Amino acid sequence: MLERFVSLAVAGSGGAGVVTTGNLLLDAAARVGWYAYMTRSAGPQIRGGEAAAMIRLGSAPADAHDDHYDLLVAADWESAGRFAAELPLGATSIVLGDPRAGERPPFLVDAPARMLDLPMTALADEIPGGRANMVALGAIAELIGLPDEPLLAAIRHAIGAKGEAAVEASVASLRAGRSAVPDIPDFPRLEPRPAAPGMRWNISGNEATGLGALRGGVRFVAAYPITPATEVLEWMAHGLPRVGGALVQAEDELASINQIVGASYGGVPSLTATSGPGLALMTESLGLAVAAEVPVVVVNVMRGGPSTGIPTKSEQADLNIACYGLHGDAPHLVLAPHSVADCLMTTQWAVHLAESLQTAAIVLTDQATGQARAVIERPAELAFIGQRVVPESVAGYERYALTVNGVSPMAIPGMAGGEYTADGLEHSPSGTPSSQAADHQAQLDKRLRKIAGYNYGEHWAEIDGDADPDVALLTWGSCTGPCREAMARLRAQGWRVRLVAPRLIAPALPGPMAEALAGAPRLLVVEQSHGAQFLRYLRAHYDLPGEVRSLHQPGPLPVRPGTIVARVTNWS
Amino acid sequence: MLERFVSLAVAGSGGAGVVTTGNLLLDAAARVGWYAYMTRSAGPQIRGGEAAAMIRLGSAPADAHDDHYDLLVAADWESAGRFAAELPLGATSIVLGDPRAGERPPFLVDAPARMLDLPMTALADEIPGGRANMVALGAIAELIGLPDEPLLAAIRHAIGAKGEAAVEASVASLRAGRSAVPDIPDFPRLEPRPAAPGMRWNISGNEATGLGALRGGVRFVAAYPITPATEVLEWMAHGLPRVGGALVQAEDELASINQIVGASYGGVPSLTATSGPGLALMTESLGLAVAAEVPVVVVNVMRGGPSTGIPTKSEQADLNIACYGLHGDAPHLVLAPHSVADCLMTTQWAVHLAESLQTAAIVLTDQATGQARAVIERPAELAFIGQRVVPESVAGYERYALTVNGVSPMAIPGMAGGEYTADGLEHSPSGTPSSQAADHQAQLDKRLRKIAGYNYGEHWAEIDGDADPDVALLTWGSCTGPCREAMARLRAQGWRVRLVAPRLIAPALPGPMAEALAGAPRLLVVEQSHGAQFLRYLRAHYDLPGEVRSLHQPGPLPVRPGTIVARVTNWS
Amino acid sequence: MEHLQAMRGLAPKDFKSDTKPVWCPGCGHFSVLAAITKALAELSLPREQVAVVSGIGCSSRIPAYTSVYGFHGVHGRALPTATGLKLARPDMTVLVTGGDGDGFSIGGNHFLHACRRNVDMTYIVMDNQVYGMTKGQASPTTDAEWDGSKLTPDGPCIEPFPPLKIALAAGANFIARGSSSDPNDLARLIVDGVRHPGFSVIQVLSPCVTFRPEQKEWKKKVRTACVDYTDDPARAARRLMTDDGFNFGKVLFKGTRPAFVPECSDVPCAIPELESGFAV
Amino acid sequence: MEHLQAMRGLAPKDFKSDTKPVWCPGCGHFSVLAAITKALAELSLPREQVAVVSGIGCSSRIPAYTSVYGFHGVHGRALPTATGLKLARPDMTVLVTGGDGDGFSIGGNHFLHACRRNVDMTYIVMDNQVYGMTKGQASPTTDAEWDGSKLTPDGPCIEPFPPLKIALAAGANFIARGSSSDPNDLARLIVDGVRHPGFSVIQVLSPCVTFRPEQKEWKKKVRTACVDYTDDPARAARRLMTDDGFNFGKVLFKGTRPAFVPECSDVPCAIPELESGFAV
Ligand SMILES: Cc1ncc(C[n+]2csc(CCOP(=O)(O)OP(=O)(O)O)c2C)c(N)n1
Ligand SMILES: Cc1ncc(C[n+]2csc(CCOP(=O)(O)OP(=O)(O)O)c2C)c(N)n1
Ligand code: SF4
Ligand code: SF4
Ligand SMILES: [Mg+2]
Ligand SMILES: [Mg+2]
Repeated sequence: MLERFVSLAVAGSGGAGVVTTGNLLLDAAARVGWYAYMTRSAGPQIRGGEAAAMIRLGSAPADAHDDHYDLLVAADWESAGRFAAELPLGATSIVLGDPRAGERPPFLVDAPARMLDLPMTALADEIPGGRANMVALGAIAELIGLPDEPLLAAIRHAIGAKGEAAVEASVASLRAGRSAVPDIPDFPRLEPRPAAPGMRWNISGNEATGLGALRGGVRFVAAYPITPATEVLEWMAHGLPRVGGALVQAEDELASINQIVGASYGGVPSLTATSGPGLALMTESLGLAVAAEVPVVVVNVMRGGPSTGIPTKSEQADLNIACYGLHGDAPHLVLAPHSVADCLMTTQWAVHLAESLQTAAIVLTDQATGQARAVIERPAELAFIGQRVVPESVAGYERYALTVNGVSPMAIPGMAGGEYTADGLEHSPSGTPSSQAADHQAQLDKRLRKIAGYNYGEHWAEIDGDADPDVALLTWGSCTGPCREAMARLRAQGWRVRLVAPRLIAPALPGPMAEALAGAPRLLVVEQSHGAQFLRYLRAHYDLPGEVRSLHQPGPLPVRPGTIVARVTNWS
Repeated sequence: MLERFVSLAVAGSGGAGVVTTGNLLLDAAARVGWYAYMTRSAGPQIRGGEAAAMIRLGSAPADAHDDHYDLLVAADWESAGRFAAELPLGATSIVLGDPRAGERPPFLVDAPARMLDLPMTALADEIPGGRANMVALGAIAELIGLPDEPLLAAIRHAIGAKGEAAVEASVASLRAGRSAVPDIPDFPRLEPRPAAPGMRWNISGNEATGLGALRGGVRFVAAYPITPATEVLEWMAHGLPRVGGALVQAEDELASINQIVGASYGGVPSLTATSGPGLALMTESLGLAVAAEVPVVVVNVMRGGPSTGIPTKSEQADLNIACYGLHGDAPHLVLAPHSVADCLMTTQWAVHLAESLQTAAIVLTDQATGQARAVIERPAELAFIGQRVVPESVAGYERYALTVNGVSPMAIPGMAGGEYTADGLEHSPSGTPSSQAADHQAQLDKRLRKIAGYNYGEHWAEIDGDADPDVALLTWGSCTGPCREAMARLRAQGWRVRLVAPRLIAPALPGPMAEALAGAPRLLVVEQSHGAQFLRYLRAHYDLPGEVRSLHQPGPLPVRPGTIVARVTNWS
Repeated sequence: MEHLQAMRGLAPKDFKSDTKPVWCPGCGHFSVLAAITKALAELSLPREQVAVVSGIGCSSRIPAYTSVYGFHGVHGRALPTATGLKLARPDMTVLVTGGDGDGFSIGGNHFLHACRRNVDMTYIVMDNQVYGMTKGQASPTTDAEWDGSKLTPDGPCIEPFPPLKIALAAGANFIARGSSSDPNDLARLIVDGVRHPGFSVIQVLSPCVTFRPEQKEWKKKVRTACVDYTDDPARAARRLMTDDGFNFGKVLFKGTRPAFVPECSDVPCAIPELESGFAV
Repeated sequence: MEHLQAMRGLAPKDFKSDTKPVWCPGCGHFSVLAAITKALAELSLPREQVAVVSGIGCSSRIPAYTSVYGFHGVHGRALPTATGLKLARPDMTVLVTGGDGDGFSIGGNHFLHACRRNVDMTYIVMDNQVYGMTKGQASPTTDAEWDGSKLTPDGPCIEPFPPLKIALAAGANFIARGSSSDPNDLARLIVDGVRHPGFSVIQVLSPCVTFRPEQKEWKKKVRTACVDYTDDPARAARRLMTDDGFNFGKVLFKGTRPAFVPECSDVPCAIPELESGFAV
């Protein structure tokens, strides 16, 4: 493999500037044509508690962390210790600690890593306005081969407004860090690459989701804040009014889902974003959207459950409620992006599908992807713009007409002659309430038909790897990145591997799935849930070929590529 | 088979006394030692619209309607016509119509039935205070062999308070009906049987549910009215205060579920009852009950869905939301009674299990069973009384201690030294919020273990029929009655058949299920849903043996025994 | 009046659909429907520019009985649905219809926040102090002693909820009471409400003849309010304090708070302009 | 005062748990916690007879920081949870704690109905005019112009919600305002609220120093109210009309409506007695 990666983590207390360090690294990395993936972790304190930034830089895009970190920079031991489980170290890992921080802490005593001193605070103290985190940044830059110029540009971009003195103090701190770090010949270094300006984006999953919605045509959002979905909304609150749309903060999730149903009934593509507890409050009205055939999109950024669970950390355990949480027979769409960049494409596609099929679409992302920040290739334009079938003529118009493909033309308020009443009560084709078995059957058939019979094309899944595999990895969402990496490692060991990650979770597409899995004698289903929700969903809806095994692990720790590799190589 | 049954339907407009006729028949039937099963249907009008009573009387209990009605009594044709799809007639069926009602209506023109005149209104007009529905009742009684005496007792019980004149007018009407009906030699007649007083109960499914809850120990109910669950609550509002409990009408379902969570946290077994839309509003807080380990029981009386759907009619389409509707990994209990009488046993067991396992239990009944009224054998006492494990000592008490069976002793407010905070946030064994992966894993394991590892004994399913079957019928809830009848018919034709109807839907019990289905080369899964929800649930959680076929049909028409027989005999 | 309307355009009957109401004979909601169609005719609105939005209940069935755009949503959520519609489609005239259960019990939070948010729409609540649709349970406006429900056989034992007082406290800017016994008068109030910029609340006494037959007497008890509206909340509050609930036909309070309109650029930019923020 | 309490039994510190609050240094909620523990000591209640119930929010974390029975439920549902507990266990003393978002936004309907239902419990709402826990969005009590949130960058543009006016209109019978700047005073109000039979609402001005740093100035703005409570709702309403939101330390309104207690037989019968109704 020609691509190179380096993994590093920075941990410290609230004031230590950990996140600033991470952001500067990402910005600088983008400027030298690298790619990056960064997640963050924080303690339970609302503000001022400990924080860690976990960063992977590479010559190619990465959608997952490695099994361990090449470098851990600890501003103090206590803060770093809080994240011990999240910061696995390997035999070649380097830990840079401030000698002022005292004794090596218990969690590092048995760690295989190499411990080195970096007098961050002492060096910073020597510089007027100097900062320890900038010293650390300099040390990191030196180790990984990041030149001065992009770092300076990043610093200027971030704090230029504070004046030249602040910039200079930072630069001096950087340089002090560079000189203080010993030469470690075997440390992984990356080569700068020529990068055309603007061809790299620095974007978070939640921002990409918001942008995808806008690109898909969403012009109305109503929502109630909830971690970790709020950034989707914050970005849209900034973006929507600029493109002629609006965002409303609602009194609760019951209001937000019904506001978007009302707005969409009015012809305006609409969306809300929430997380597990909020989604639970929305399912009644999602059923209304399905029955009354009003397109809506709900982005659910998953966090640890059940109940309030672990609000700031990631898990993939809302698959059940997303697929099955509506009462009655209520077929709808469930989609899941598999990376930060894919949040854009999948959300845009979700809007397109919801509008085309006049139904509810749930987009499942998670805290790991939503709050991750990545340096990615500038995304291409996509042709998915929400489009509703409207009546060509209103003569004898019937809102819920029994069409062949199940999609009934939808009159938009303001359209003379199209007046009808949208209804969550079962109805006849005209929309008049009906409790007749025949009407019920006809409308149930129609609502299923339009979704099950639609041609979703190639986008339904990411499929990659070998044609005649020894094993197929079947996964979804943020486990796709680790699976992709596991696949690469397995192939490097001589295995033939296929990766299948459906972007469209519901409806199930038995034909394409059978084709995607054809010839795989072994199938490993990989997911981040305690209850193996994805495996059970697959069993319910697909005939899975070959020997099926499950790797399911709850949050908040990510599923690591090495764990997947081990499960495949120790098949049982 | 020695048991005999007769099926009859009475239809008329709002004022025609259709339901009174049905109720009197049931009461009288009980008095001669018969069993009965009655469902009702009404038009969309809130009051005063058309109504139909569908009744099956027999020498043995019946939990389902037959394929067609032996007798249809129509007070007028228009009303009867509204129920055409619900009132199938066979070649030997009799239709009694009032000659004053005019022409035989379209839906009967092609019907195979025999049409007879019964001048109900004319005969009633001749009697001072006479009533056409009593004339009809007399005619029915004459046809099916129901003697005068129990009918008189039933009438006296129902309207005795109105005075002797009213009773006499009814009796005279009855007699007029008896004499007006022609002799139909091949009409199915039942023999009166000696019946000890009090050994037959006349009870509805919803009442049985309420009684089961009381027997299980429920002493607090909070609820919001919704069709068709309201009668559960009405009966409890009457019963609970008498046994020292209380029922509170809440402002909405969010309030009712949280009120019962609060009451149960206080140590009092608590329940609410609702239907689909209400259940959807409760799932967030059901997740809280699971995570905080507070026992609660939610009875969900299913109606046609999705959304508001068909609120007055039956369907089995809330299985998905009941099993999967909670966000995060939230294992809980789902139970389903399979008959009117079983509502008592299953609800009582649900309370027992919820209390023993400190979790949420959802009891799924449906409109058909809940609003059906049946004459049944007096139910036995059962030993299931809600019982919580409380701490034996409070020294070093930890609310969420990691016990072997997963059940942690629960301190009840008022218990000194047991003070703890119940929490929907993930927590350590002591209950302190924790976002550590290890705590999350331990508590997820514990909450799963207590439910998956419990010994549910024999009650988990109704299992009946042949040891070495040609085919097994796997069904649930109100489809059990039709399946049981289909089994009887198939066995009469020489088939070897087994019936398996789990009362415990979640958790799945792979061992007992494998045993129950062992040896069946063919498996027919029978359910009343459009999306084959039960089949998919089974596929997800069980390895189903043999050739699996699905008979899934949405509501509101019941699944008829003949349809099941036909599916088995025309296997494909 | 009808003649004049006919000259201008549509007559009240043109705003009625062909769907037969499921209501009990004598139900007050019939008159409310008549008042709404009269008001729409009076306002000379084109059918396609009007939407009637509701939740669930007997009263919430109204949309299907009109010939304008209608939305029959879920129980308690009429106001947010209507809010979304109006904010996304400010050109539409939005009426919201419902009952005391839908609006003040399960929908109470949205009622509070609609009064506060002040989106330009007209909310007509048919108050019959009972849940008609579910066959007669106590609602938030039911008397504490009413023992007609099997769910609360000794009465709800809770003081009734004063909807107009709450509306005033929550910041509603147009508060009125009508009665189904006088649909012409009610039509006038609705016209006034629709013309008022912002959120208008009209409580309508509309008897449930089936589950509250004693409400048939209401037509004897109601009286036309003798004073016209005030724009002083303190005075309105005093009036509501002494109100017995049977004064109708007049607007009680009208304020001047501007209607809520979300921020939105008049000259929308193209999406790539927004995207430039992500480029490094 | 503490000395006296210690003689009687438990001191305030005995009502504190060992769990370290997640709050930001300087958060007003610390004082509210102190006031609650002081009040419990003053009331000389045994720990096991007290339960503190909450929803979700920074303020809603309080139960875990006390040493009594606690319930940390879901967002917005503290009041129904507490209602169920109190009705099922009338012997328990029930406090409810939460924030302006939890109580007035998502929980608004329960707030209305709790005021109306009048179950004997004490509701302490820490009002910081912001959603602290979710990092600073506008709450129902936030000023229309506050532009500190990325979700409403031009301000919520909606008039703030007046919680005590709503409480009064909805029928609350004990209405008071406290401030985290004076925990002793607040403790006194809480004691008074707990002793009041029925539902007591105490709004507490409790600054969010992180997302509303300007609220640090509140301690300069607040003033002890100069008049004591009235039992006349009309007078209370007038006072609230002219109130600027910074008068604290006094009960504003106390009514005499009896607390809600559900019907329940003192001499419970056996279940078979009920069953006899089914036998034919
Ligand atoms: C979530 C939910 N809960 C309960 C119901 C049942 N339900 C339907 S209408 C209604 C009350 C209607 O009362 P109101 O709004 O006063 O209207 P009315 O029928 O009196 O006109 C209830 C409780 C429902 N449809 N949905
Ligand atoms: C159903 C649901 N929606 C949203 C959230 C996210 N959330 C948690 S706390 C909170 C607001 C808290 O504000 P407030 O009650 O004022 O408490 P504060 O933090 O200001 O003390 C929100 C929106 C949630 N936990 N659950
Ligand atoms: S039940 Fe009452 S509210 Fe409903 S239609 Fe009949 S009279 Fe009207
Ligand atoms: S965010 Fe605000 S309310 Fe929350 S702990 Fe910090 S200061 Fe207090
Ligand atoms: Mg009503
Ligand atoms: Mg707050």
